[in-house]
Amino acid sequence: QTTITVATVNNPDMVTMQKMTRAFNEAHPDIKVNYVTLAENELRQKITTDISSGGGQYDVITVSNYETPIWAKNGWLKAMDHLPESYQVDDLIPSVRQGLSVDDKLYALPFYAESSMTYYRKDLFKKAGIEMPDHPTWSQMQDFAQKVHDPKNGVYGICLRGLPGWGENMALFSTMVNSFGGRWFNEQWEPQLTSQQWKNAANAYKTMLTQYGPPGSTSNGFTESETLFANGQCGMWVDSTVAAGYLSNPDNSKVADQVGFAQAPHETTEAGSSWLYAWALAVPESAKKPDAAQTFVDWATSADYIQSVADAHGWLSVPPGTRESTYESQGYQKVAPFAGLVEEAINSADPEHPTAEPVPYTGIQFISIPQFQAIGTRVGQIMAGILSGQSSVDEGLEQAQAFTERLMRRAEVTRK
Amino acid sequence: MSASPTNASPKRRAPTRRLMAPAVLFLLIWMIVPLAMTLYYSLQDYNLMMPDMRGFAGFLSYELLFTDPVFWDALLNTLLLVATCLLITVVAGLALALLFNRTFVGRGIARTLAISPFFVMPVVTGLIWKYMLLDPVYGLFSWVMRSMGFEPIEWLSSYPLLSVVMMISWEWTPFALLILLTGLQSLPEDQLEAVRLDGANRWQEFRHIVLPHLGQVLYVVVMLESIFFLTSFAEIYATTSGGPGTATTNLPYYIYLGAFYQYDIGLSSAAAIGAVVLANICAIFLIRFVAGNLNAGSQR
Amino acid sequence: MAIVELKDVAKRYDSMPGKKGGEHANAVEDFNLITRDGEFVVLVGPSGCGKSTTMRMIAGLEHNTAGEIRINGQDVSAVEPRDRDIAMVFQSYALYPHMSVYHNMAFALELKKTPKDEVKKRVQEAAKILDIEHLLDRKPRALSGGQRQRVALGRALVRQPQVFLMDEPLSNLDARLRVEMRAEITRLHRRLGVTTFYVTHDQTEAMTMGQRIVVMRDGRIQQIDTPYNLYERPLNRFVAGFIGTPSMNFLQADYQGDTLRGEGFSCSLNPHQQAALGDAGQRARCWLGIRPEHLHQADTFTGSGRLEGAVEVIEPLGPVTMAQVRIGETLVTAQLAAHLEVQIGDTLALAFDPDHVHLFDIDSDRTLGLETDPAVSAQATA
Amino acid sequence: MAIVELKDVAKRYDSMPGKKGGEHANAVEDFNLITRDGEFVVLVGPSGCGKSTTMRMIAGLEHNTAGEIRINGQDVSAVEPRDRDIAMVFQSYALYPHMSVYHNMAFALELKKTPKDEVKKRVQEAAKILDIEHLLDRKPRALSGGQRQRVALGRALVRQPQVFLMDEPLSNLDARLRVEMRAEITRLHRRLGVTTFYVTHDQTEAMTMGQRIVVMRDGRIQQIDTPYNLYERPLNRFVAGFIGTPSMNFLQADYQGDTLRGEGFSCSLNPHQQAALGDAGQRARCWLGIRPEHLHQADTFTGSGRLEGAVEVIEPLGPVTMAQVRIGETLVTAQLAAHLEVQIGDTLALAFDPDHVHLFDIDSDRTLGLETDPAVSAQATA
Amino acid sequence: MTASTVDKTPGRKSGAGGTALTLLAWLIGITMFFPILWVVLTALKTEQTAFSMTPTFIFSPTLESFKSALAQGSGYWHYALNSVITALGSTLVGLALAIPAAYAMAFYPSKRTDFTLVWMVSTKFIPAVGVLIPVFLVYRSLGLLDTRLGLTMLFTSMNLPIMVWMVYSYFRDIPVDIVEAASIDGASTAQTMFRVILPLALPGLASTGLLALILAWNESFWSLTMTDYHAATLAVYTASFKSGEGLFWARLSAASVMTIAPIVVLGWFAQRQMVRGLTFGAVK
Ligand SMILES: Nc1ncnc2c1ncn2[C@@H]1O[C@H](COP(=O)(O)OP(=O)(O)OP(=O)(O)O)[C@@H](O)[C@H]1O
Ligand SMILES: Nc1ncnc2c1ncn2[C@@H]1O[C@H](COP(=O)(O)OP(=O)(O)OP(=O)(O)O)[C@@H](O)[C@H]1O
Ligand SMILES: [Mg+2]
Ligand SMILES: [Mg+2]
Repeated sequence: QTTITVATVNNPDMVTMQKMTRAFNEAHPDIKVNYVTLAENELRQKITTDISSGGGQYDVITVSNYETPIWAKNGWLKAMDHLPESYQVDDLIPSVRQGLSVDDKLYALPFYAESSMTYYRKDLFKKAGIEMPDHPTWSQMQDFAQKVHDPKNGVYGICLRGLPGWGENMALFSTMVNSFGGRWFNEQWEPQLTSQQWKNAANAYKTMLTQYGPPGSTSNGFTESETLFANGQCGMWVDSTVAAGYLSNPDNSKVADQVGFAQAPHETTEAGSSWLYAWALAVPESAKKPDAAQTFVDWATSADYIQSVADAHGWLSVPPGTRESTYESQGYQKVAPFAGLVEEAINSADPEHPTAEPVPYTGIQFISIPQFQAIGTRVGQIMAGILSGQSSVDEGLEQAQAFTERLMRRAEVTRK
Repeated sequence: MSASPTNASPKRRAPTRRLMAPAVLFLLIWMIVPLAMTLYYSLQDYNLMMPDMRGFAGFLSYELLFTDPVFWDALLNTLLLVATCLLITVVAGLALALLFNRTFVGRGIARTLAISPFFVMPVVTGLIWKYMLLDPVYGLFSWVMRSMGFEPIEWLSSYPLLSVVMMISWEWTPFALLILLTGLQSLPEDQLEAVRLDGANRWQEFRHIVLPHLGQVLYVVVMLESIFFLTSFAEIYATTSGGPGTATTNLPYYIYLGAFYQYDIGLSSAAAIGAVVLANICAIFLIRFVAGNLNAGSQR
Repeated sequence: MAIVELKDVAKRYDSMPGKKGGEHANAVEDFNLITRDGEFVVLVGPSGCGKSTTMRMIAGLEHNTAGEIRINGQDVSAVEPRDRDIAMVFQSYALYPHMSVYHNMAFALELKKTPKDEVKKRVQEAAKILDIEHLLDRKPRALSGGQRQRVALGRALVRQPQVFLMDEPLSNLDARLRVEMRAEITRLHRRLGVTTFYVTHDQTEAMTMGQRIVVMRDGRIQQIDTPYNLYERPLNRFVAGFIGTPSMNFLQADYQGDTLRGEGFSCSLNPHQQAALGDAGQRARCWLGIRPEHLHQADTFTGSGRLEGAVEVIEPLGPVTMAQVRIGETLVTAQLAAHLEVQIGDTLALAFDPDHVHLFDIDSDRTLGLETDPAVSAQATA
Repeated sequence: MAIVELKDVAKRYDSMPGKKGGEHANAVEDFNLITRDGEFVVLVGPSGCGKSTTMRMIAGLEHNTAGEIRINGQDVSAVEPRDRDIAMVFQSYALYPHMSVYHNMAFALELKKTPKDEVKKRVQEAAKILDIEHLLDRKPRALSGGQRQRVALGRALVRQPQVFLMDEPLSNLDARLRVEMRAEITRLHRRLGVTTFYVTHDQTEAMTMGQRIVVMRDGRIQQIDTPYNLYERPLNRFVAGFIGTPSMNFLQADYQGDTLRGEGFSCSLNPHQQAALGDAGQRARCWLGIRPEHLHQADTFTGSGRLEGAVEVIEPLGPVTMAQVRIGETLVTAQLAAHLEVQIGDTLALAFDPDHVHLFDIDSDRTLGLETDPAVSAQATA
Repeated sequence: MTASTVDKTPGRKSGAGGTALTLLAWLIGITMFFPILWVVLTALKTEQTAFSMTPTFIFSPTLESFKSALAQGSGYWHYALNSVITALGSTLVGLALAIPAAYAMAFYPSKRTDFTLVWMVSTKFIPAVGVLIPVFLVYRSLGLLDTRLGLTMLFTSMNLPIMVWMVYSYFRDIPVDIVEAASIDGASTAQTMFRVILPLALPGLASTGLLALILAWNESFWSLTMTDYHAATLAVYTASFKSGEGLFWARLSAASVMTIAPIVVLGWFAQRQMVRGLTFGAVK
């Protein structure tokens, strides 16, 4: 009997996975699974500490498509190159698969993936006499927001992530910058944060949130916004595709029957207007039980797993965004009217070309370099500062630029 | 009171050594090892995400640290936080201690209620405040404001540092209360009696007898709270994440960002050393200026 | 400057056990006293008899469980100690440990916003009287026992309150200093005329300082009277024995007509004494009390009032010598001339003047032959 | 059961200020004393003279800053207080506040693993002597001052140590109890023969209990001698004035041949005194010391040794009356008969026996006419 | 000194002012406690009622959240056991180390005492995050990661300076004479400590112990990084109820309540120990 330790985030899909472990045990009675379940920040912190020091405490770790390439390059992850035939690698959605690969070699298997999209309230739009196009622009969004904004009745025109963090407000804001034609770096790796495109994006972001957004939007991340929307307090919301199922479920949502879906807004370009994020399972090089770990990872990301979740908990509970077979399944299409939209969003997200102009990096709402977490976090804080009026857009972006430059310089100095 | 053995004679130092050795050794190890390692790393290039690039970096980390405007913001925030929280908790704690030192109906229960916030985990404290009290939509505070016909205040974005101060004060006032209350309990009654016969009113009684007697305990409270406030992290982590902007980034949070977002152990070690230096400056300040006055009340 | 009135005052401590093993239930009971304005009242009594408790009730530090305390006619039960304008020397000193000697003494004055100069003058003055001028900068912890006590005394002396309460203020001082302090306190009392309550175990202090002395026992007043009367006319055997050092000797005696007979002695009574004994009715026994200073060596004397016994203890005390002589079952103390030429074991003959003896009821211990009822007398002198 | 030896012992407190304002620099200085085995040594001296400090050094609670302390020949500087087998009555009592009176007293015995019965027996016994049997279950805070002191004493009495140290153990007790306790302690000392150091301010205690008395002043020994010798042959004016209550009167006088003349009096000297004064050389002035008890009323007497002055104070003390009479600039105290028939302001004539006077050097205050040098004498008697 | 209490003295009978102060004390107590009460109420709500714009005070309580917080898989008892062991262990070890040290410093002070005290407390000046990596590396090489022993030692080192300080300050309130009396009575250092000093300092020791216990119990940074499962404490348990997605507030509240309940209950009992000081009547 071997025991493996699985470090995972505390998101609903992972909780489902823990519930499904019995099924795994039936198939593999010789492997016992221990879970270490934490919220995202704590988990990342733990895993990073462990893996960077070769601690070997975990056999399976949960990583995103952000760190997978970086860690793979550092030689910390085992390559997934002995997948059995039954795994059907080709069933994985290409953009997701690509995001988890380095030199076409998979280093982590996707557990679920998401993109971003627009949610809106059909009833409010009807009342305001407007209609949401399938591919709205940010200018239109602002316009709509103004029209449905009705704070007296507890309805705010638009909810957007304002909570600082590279995975919080910066995920959204990066896509905004992308669609306004801005980029993080030019091809010489020079930061471009004070460009006009950035300023436009920032102004739009600020205007929408401060004028038509809910109060205190700098504390609103995904969860908080989701709550607001489910409570019927947002006219529109641009965020992760995983919320779709939740919002459509009358158990959770007061507005289940009034949610409308559209693609994430763009402005001057559609490139990079919707993000791509995947939670994946990987096996660290330092894992003590790599074989058992591999077995577990294969199981948890397989099509069979999706099928058995569907059997046990219904199709709405399956982890989305990883396999084309999911979207082809009748059952899924039946309960998820948004399925097509999501598949389209994920498929169209191209990490190699996140904006109109060429860039030296990959990644849409992040850049696959180690410094990005720090940069994203700092810039996210600055954006929050802009929202709360601590600095103007210009000042803020200058600070952001300066910080990014410093950090890049530090990396160069270190490199020498 | 009594004539105390002011001189420690040689023969009496023997038990002193023996008694102190375990604690001192234990702490010595616990201090020296991490401190030495931190000092060492602060002079190294050490980025968790770049395992290949290690080596001696000289004072580069310090240079980067001191040229980082955020560091100075963090420093200022740290001092602000410590100063305001100290002021609030000590004053409020003292007032509450006096209030709860009286005998009244159900004193035990009321006292327990007042002390309870200290039992709550700091992270949970952060969450409670963020979601249940300060949230501009769902928070209790804004509900109260709204039902009184005011616009709710966006605490965490408009007054971020104040919000953190409120949280920390809520959590730590009970600490001051608890310690000061035990201190009050050991006030010799005959001194109170004497001062009353000397014609002192309540305030004078407090000012000239109670306060000096509490000196030692007050000193402990100030010292310990300074440490906790200097290193407060969880409340900020759980609510504002140091923002908006740098409004609530204090040194520990700054170090945290350095270690787990930049993965730059060199830089965060340098910042840690900076925090130690700062704390020691505070300590010297406390000892010099505060201890002299507060210690006066000790019995010996 | 104040008339203090205690009426039926009693005190029972919460934590006091009941009437167990002969213990009295109340620390103070039925305390009645009205001082004259500016009187100097001394409280004496065996250790634990309730002196401090009485003082503390007057000060307001302890709440009387029964009765009433009035100062200048006003019932003070609702008056806080701080508003009673009383200065007290605590038996336990109760110095402020964090203040220098100077500030300990100056504190009460400073609280009253006395001008600095005035404070300084008064503290210096008191310190000079108490011979602690050189200690003014020290903290109490660096003082000897007697020095602390003097600071405690000084703290009261600098004030000019309505009432002084002094609880054994000189007990830890040497004889010489005590004599000086005694004189100083008397002088101060004369000058300021402040009503003063003074507890002491020192007979000399009690006798010389007190205008009236309250003798207490087990929480109850035994007698309130002038020093002279206490000595000459104690109301009962307890007071007689308590006042005067060494104490009065007590011998049991039978009387028959005009003669009193005890083990080894007999004496004839004067008519007054006969009358007193006659009053006592049938009983043929009584207590005979003789003070040691009324016994003298009487080798050759054989008349009325002669005692004889073996010497058991000899204490040469400088000016006089104390001898303890066994008479029957009693050890009788006599105060004799300094250079007594007897050895332990020698037989010594003693004589007393029958006019100087005291007679007490064998059961009630009351003095026989006093014109007035003790209780009435206590009130009358008040 | 132990010989205690102090050699050149001195103590200086860290916190003591320097020789400022006439203050002595050391709390104790040049202390030399060797006790006999089982001796009862009494320490007396003005408040603050270093008595407690000396006791504390013997106990090991305070480290002597100079000199050597030996117990039974062994240097104890490295011996902890707990290993010195000493029982001490603290001036400040130092009771264990959380223990009942019983446990306060039993504590030392329990630590020595004395059998329970034995402990109980000894505590009961001591409690009986101290009259605190009914208080055994109480905590110290519920006791009166004198009761606390008795507990402190009891804590020592239950033990049978090598050395007893008692620092004013009876100061807060009433006269009667004090006499009893004195007798009990003397009895205990006779029975157990434990070497005892005893601090007291009570002259009677000092004179009756001490086999030798150490008189201290400002940290220095003035004289070590038997009670009798201290009274009769004080080595200097300080000792003469300190021993005896009320204290000796001192008058300045000039001498010429066989006559001594002062303001308002003259007296002729005996040959011995003449020789003493002759020794003092050229100086024509000296101090004349007369004890109050050696002065008597002398209305008609006109011979040598007559004083006359106005009465300023009269203190009737029961058996005797003290009168203070102004002679020139000095107030002379006289111990007179009980029923003195004079008023304040009257002129009173006093007489003294010239053989009972003491003569002191005007500058050094040393007694004139003593055969030996004071310092040598102190050592010699030791 | 006497045994009378402040309130017994005349004129101190609580009048109108006293009643007002009593009410104030109660009001403050309730206000301070309110957020905690709110968490308890929230834990009894459904996730949906937990979040609403007008707070609901009256609702039909549900134990759902508690059920899931206590469910088999949550491992509550495992975490709770770890918390008890590490918090209690570190408190006891801490007291065992702190009491002798504080005793020595309080009753045999030397010139270095002040320095030692400050030095001890200065060991706490380094923010935990600053030394995380060094400590982590040391722990890994010593095999102390995810062990109760390792965590207990961490907590001990974290709390020791505080405990020394507090115990020291309580010891300083005890008159030295009492210690001297004990040594004259022949008590060894240990006997003096156990039979004289500790009983007298009991209220202080109780609050010190309680404080250390709370700090260790509530410590989350180290527990999160240094443990995974075997030694993981309730702090980790609580953290695992926080989620990036979905509504978790009622569940988190229930978990928080379960986490703080033991320590609150303990605190309620412990504070009874903090009775009036006992040194009255000891010395003159
Ligand atoms: N801790 C101390 N620090 C400084 N000086 C002290 C200290 N303790 C005592 N002294 C001083 O040392 C001298 C001797 O003190 P000690 O207590 O021995 O006097 P004492 O003879 O016992 O007097 P008393 O009869 O008043 O008790 C005094 O002048 C006192 O002020
Ligand atoms: N707090 C208390 N609780 C219970 N009993 C007490 C308390 N204080 C004093 N007593 C008792 O009350 C009685 C009177 O005490 P008080 O202090 O008045 O005596 P005292 O006359 O001053 O004696 P002393 O001369 O010994 O100081 C004593 O028997 C004492 O034991
Ligand atoms: Mg008393
Ligand atoms: Mg003394």
